[in-house]
Amino acid sequence: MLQAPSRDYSSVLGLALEKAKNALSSKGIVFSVEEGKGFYDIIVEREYLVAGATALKEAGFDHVVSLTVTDYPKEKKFRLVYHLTSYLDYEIAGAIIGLGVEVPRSDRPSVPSLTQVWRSAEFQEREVYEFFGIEFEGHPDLRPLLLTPPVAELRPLRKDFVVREENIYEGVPKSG
Amino acid sequence: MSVLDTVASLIFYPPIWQLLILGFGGALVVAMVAVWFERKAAARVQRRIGPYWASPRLGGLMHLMADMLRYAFQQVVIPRTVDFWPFIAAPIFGMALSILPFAVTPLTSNPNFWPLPPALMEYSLLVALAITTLPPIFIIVSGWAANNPFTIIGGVREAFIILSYELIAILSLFAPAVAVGSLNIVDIVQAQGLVKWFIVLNPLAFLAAILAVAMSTSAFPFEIPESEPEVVAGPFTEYSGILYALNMGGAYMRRFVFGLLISLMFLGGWYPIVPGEGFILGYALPSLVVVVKAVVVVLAISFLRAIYGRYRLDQALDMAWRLVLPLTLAGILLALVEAYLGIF
Amino acid sequence: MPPKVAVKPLPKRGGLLAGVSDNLAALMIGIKYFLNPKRFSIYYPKEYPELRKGYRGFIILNKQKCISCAACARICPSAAMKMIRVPVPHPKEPEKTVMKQFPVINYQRCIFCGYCVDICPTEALYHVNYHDIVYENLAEMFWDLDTFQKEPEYPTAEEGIPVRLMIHEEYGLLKVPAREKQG
Amino acid sequence: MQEGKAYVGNLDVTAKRARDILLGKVPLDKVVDWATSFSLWPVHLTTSCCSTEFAATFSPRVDGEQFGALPWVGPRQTNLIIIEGTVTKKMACAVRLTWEQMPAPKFAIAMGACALDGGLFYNSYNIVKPWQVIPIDIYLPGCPPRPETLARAIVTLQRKIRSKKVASTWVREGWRGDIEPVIPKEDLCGWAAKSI
Amino acid sequence: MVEDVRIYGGWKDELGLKVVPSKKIGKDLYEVFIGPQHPGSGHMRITVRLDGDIIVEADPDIGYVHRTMEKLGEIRGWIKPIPLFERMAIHDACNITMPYVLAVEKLMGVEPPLRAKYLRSLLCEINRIGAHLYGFAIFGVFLGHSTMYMWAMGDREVFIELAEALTGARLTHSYPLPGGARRDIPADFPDMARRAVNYMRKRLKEYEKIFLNNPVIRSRLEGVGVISKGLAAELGIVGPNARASGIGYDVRIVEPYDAYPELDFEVPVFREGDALARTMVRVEEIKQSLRIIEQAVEWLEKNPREPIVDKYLYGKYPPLHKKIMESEGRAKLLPISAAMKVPKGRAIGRAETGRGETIYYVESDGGVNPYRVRIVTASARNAIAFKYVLPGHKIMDLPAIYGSLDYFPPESDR
Repeated sequence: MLQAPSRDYSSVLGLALEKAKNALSSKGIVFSVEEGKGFYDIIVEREYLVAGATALKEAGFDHVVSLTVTDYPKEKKFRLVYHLTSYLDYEIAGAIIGLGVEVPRSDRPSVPSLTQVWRSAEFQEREVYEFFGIEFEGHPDLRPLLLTPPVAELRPLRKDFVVREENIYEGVPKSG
Repeated sequence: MSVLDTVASLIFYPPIWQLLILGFGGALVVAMVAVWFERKAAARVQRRIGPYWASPRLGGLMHLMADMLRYAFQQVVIPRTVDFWPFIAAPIFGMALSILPFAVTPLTSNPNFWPLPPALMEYSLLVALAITTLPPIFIIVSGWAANNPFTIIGGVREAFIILSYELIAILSLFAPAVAVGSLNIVDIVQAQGLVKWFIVLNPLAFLAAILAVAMSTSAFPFEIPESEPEVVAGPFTEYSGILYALNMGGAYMRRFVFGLLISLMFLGGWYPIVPGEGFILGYALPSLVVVVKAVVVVLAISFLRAIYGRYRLDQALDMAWRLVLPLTLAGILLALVEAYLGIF
Repeated sequence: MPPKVAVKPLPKRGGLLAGVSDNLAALMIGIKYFLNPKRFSIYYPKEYPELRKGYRGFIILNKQKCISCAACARICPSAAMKMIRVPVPHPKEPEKTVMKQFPVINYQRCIFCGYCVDICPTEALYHVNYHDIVYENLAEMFWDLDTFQKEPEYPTAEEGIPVRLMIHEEYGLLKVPAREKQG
Repeated sequence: MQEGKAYVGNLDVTAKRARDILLGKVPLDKVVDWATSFSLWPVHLTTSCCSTEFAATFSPRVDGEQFGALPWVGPRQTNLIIIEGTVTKKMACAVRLTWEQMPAPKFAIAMGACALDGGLFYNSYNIVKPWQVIPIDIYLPGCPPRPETLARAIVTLQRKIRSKKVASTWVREGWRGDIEPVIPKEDLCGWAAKSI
Repeated sequence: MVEDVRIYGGWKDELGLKVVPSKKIGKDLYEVFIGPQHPGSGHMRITVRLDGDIIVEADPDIGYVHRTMEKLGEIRGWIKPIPLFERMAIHDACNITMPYVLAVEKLMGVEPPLRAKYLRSLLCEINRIGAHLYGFAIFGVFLGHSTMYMWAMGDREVFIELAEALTGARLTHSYPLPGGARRDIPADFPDMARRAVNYMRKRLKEYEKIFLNNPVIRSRLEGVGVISKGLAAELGIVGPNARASGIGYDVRIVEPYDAYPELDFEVPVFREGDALARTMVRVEEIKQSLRIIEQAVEWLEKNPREPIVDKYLYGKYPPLHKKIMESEGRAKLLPISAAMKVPKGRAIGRAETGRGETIYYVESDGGVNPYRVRIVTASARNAIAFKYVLPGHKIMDLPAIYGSLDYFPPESDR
């Protein structure tokens, strides 16, 4: 099982996508696929998130690599993607498949927590909570992870939190 | 008898004399040299220089003097949460009791220079060992008085360690006494003579004694009460300035005391010098030999820092009870056999 | 040969014999290094390491070559480099002055990444190969145009002799004098 | 001391001289400064990634122990704090508390660009500058500074202590009052009581 | 005193090595804060609750070195974040920036020349050895073995000298660029590298004697902090820590990048999953990295020098730049790279850093700045292990587990 020769990553990724698609369609979940460079994102509706996660976990995606959230203030949404891959299923090991959901940008956005499905998402969900203010329903221990409370209240990774950049003439003491 | 004579006789009363010269003078120097050697030897094994720039010619020995003076003049912070009097008193009493065994240890066979009257000398080993068991109690007291999670855990660890090493230290140092059939240190040294040293005749007890000393003075690999990664500086975490220096010095003094006892009990004491009459031949030269042997023991124990990490607490206790205690008992057995064969 | 995964057994050690021999081996290697430490430590103020030619130390401006393109200030990741406008003599009419912009540097922020040196189209910026200079106040670390053109004073070089650390098969690093002794 | 007269004859002069020696503190000052400068023990507080170069300074290459500097575990026994790079808002409280726990006379070295003006993180929302938190003696440029630079800083600090009599002044006059930290402690540590 | 304590643990172990007790424990727990000013913590804090000597609950409180990399990455163009991201793990500088560079290369559709690929892989392996030796050093301190600290730090200097000769900086090399590398090897580099490799092989045997086979150290490591294969997969443990638990996962194999597909090396895997296995994985990886350095140096020496930047960029070089590239082997940047634009899209770049897989998710909206950079480093993913592995151990096992996980807070906090 461990004798891995150098494999073609794109074919493994294709296989993983097929497997994920099959797992989701067998549960009757509606989804759309978006292609990225080196990965695929499967976007589902909010109510299918937990069911889809359970299906993918059964299909062999055993841990969360990255919980990627992007803020789109113009479209008034957060795009929240759990990027998954597998350690134990050798066939799809290393292929990154994203399970995503789009969250409307309201006062208190919230999504169901997937910590019960993937334990590895626990700290990343805490991180997203403090940086974006997205609440995860059913998370066992939702506190800020990295930031102090006053800073976390600013929700620093949202696009409306602006960090100023200096230009090339700024801040020079007046001298000859 | 005038007042002056009384004062002079008090000052030149051997126990006090020995306590002052060896305890406050000699032991301080020995502690300094031991710390210096520990740092310098570790530095050599670790391929670096060690303390150097304060006195390049002495190899950085003056750095230790600088450390001591710096502690002496530094602010002493006494946190509001500590139990004030035990916090202050524990290091002072600990230090005082650490050097007290010097007052009862004979360093020569010339009765004029014995620290105790000849009648009491019969039990000198017993008295010395009894005193060495006292200072650790003050370490525990200082840990509890400082009232901090780390100091309390450190104090509890110290207590565990005491329980395990005390028996070994006493039994292994009794092995020569059993073989000779006397509790008089002078008799034991005289019995060893020029060649019949107990390091050769009873290596088991010697090994056990060395391990017990390493444990009691928290040398590596048994530096568990002050184990940095969990309990910062153990019982001494809250101490600063001169109080911390007393605590630090106390451990090295205890190591030196045990070194003296080992050099007397196992390494033939003042032999190959046979003490004669007069101050030089009767006291200075033999005691110098004893001290040199003790320093070698202390330095050898200090050298272990460069080789070993530390054991876990339960592993150290396990080792003490399961490995070293049988070793000690075997040493006693060996001593009994030797006594039966009548080697002495 | 492509890379592959190899499962290995963990070397087990146990028993009294191995315990004694391992202890002895550890002691022996300690004593071996105690007797011959093979050390390469630098006795610092009296010796200092001379760095290789390509080392990215302090950055110095050669004003003559500068064409005022501001590329260095724009690439600087920590905004340590700023452009200032100073009057310089007109190239054709010496009595007139024109305003020209030159970079100045703030060593409170500089991270010595060397991007400014690499982006400079005319090689007007260059590195010196030393780095160990310390300051007692922050204001000194902002270099104006005059300071930026001079190589900084190097107090270590006045106190000590340069050494070089060579990679050696036996010693790891070997300390050798960087230059022949004079006289 | 003139021949034979010192003890008996001129008691006034002798007493004055003795007082000069004992209370004038001239040699004592020197001893304190000398001892402090050769016994600068940095406290173990790793604020950021310059700690790798701090570690390299106390490794065989530039052995920091040759200056008598021995990295030590707890703040109570030390007298030097080396700010190793960025100080975040979360860490600033720890820096300040550690500084307050150290017994006087004590010194501080700020290491690396992040500790001076923020370095790469000059516009980050989560950093403070160490000189706003504690008084700093020596600043080191670089990101990270070389081990030799930190050794240079230690040497410079030693010379500063000896030439300006920093330690003895501090011992005699108590807390060094000339530098006041910019940010008050409540602002640094206030978040600890807060939760969301 | 804490009331109503949650009990974690109770993970079944496949190999039957350790089962964490999950008994219900009452109120009198002892709370100890390990960090941030603490010799056993580094730049983080673990709140440990003790029942006697046994850790019942461990709560890692990270973020003491959170320096807002993700936010600053969004406002600094495409080249400037390279030195920025490097600061997460400065002793592993090339490795930690590689995934970002790979992701940007994927978005731009450029491919570096083969020589640049070899150079980058060479520096990555030098850094990997440096990172592992640094890990050993810290581990040595945690176990009270100061000699290991000094030896590992001293031998790390050898590889720092190598990296300095190649890049001109001790730690923060800022070496890879999208589509190339910054400097070619100097003339005396191959000899230096070979000597360093031979030296390190000899030293590893001495490490075994004083540290790995030292009975005191072994007794601290064996059977401590066992992470079973199932638990490692569930918690998403990465890198050497996962490979010590029997998971043969390495980015250099699953998604090969740079010159790795052409190099001959092994990825060592152990099944035990305890602290000793995690240590041994690093020792074996150092051996493999030495092999890679040898091969890469040989290739670089054998093959003729060529431009080490992308063809498109090289085509735009003025004559002075070309001359510098030939004479000094130094790749100049062009002023356009200060404000370059990258096509719209999303890309994930990943690489095997010294501590495991690091992932950068880079999203571009076609502008001069990245729209979103999401960074998940190896230490960030390993941080969760403290919460689930520590309970059930003695407090004195904490440094052994911490050190064997080789956790580096600045990398984790980003």
